[in-house]
Amino acid sequence: MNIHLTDQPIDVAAVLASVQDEGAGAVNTFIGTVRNQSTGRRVVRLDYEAYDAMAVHQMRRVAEQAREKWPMLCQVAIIHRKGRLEIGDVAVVVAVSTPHRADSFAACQYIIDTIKQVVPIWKKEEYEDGSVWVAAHP
Amino acid sequence: MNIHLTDQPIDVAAVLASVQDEGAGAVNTFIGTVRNQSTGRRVVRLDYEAYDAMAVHQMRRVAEQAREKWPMLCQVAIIHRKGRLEIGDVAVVVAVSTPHRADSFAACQYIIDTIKQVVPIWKKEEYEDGSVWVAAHP
Amino acid sequence: MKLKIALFGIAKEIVGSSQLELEAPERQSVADLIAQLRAQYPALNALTSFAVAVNSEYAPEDYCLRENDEIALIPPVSGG
Amino acid sequence: MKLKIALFGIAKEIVGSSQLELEAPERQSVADLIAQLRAQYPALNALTSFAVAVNSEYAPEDYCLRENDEIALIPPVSGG
Repeated sequence: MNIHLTDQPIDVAAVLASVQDEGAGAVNTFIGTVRNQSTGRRVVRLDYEAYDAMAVHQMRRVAEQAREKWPMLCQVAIIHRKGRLEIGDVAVVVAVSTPHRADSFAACQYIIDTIKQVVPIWKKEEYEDGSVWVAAHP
Repeated sequence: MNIHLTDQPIDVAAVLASVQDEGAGAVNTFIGTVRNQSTGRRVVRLDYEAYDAMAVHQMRRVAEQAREKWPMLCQVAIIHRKGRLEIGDVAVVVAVSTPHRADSFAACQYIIDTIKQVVPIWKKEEYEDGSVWVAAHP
Repeated sequence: MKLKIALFGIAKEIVGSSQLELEAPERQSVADLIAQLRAQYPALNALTSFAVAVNSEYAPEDYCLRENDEIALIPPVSGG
Repeated sequence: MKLKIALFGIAKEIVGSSQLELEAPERQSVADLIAQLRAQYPALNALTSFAVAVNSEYAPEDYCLRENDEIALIPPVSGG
């Protein structure tokens, strides 16, 4: 398992290389990038704050849960960025390899969906006229 | 749309770059690679044969169908390899970018599933003791 | 009329050539062509399925072929 | 006993500090801690939700805190 939290740009090619496996015929990768807008407002940049130790622990847990649900999973990588990000920057990469393709889609989607629910990372969107901690308020 | 059939190794990083879009927050990528086994037999290498003109035409069609089903689709890339491939080589890459993640998974999976049904490309698996045109016989 | 049929994959192996030239009556349908090929090359009957493509599109069985159509026999595909 | 509570994101902004030290009775539950914080910092009540983590795990409300626990307030996460 290749699980990291980093304040440096994510090298997507290196993440893909880390899930290569001769027994895998399928690799599914999800890349989350910074959009230029959010709920209709123009985004200038983002700041990600993380509770580092717990974030890595929870990412590892999500990967382990995926392995329980998809025992055929060959390799898993989860890399999350923190700190300041500009438009187009990669915030998160999830990559999984499996023998067959349907499992790679299902496992990758489970991982990113669960990460968004449980991993203690907080995104502050900066607009031209203010900023908001995403999801903080109803 | 970045749609190609090639007899050269696929540059996955270039494919990913081709679906970058400032309005997209999500990129889903499926990579199909050559496994070291198939239905229990040890695979030595693969040969992909294509009906070139029709294959490219059908890949383009699948991309257009995906765009009709997911109008929010930002960018699509479909690159398929042909010729001789060794274990671990990339046979196909599908990458899509969308504003939100669920659509990226659904569109990418639709594209690869449909490619496997309609694109005139044929895979011959070479084993140590023979070879088989995949799916040719019941 | 004369029809040229491109062959790929296992169909090419069965026929022993990547192209077949057939003499066919005017307005022969795809269904008739398939029947003719099945009779001439019985090994085609063992395939899971096969389709006929005309000008890069899958052709319905009742399509009437023309002399300049780009025709291909499409055995079960296995790309991806 | 003395509890140290790490704060992140909007919770850090509301409290005005990245760490809070509280005097709490022995065996205080997570639920009691949450009630105490809500009373002390009413802006926390406007959040969609918040959880308490102990030693990198989400803690159930009836968990009894200990002095050496690594405690953190977890406002709604928004990673990915």
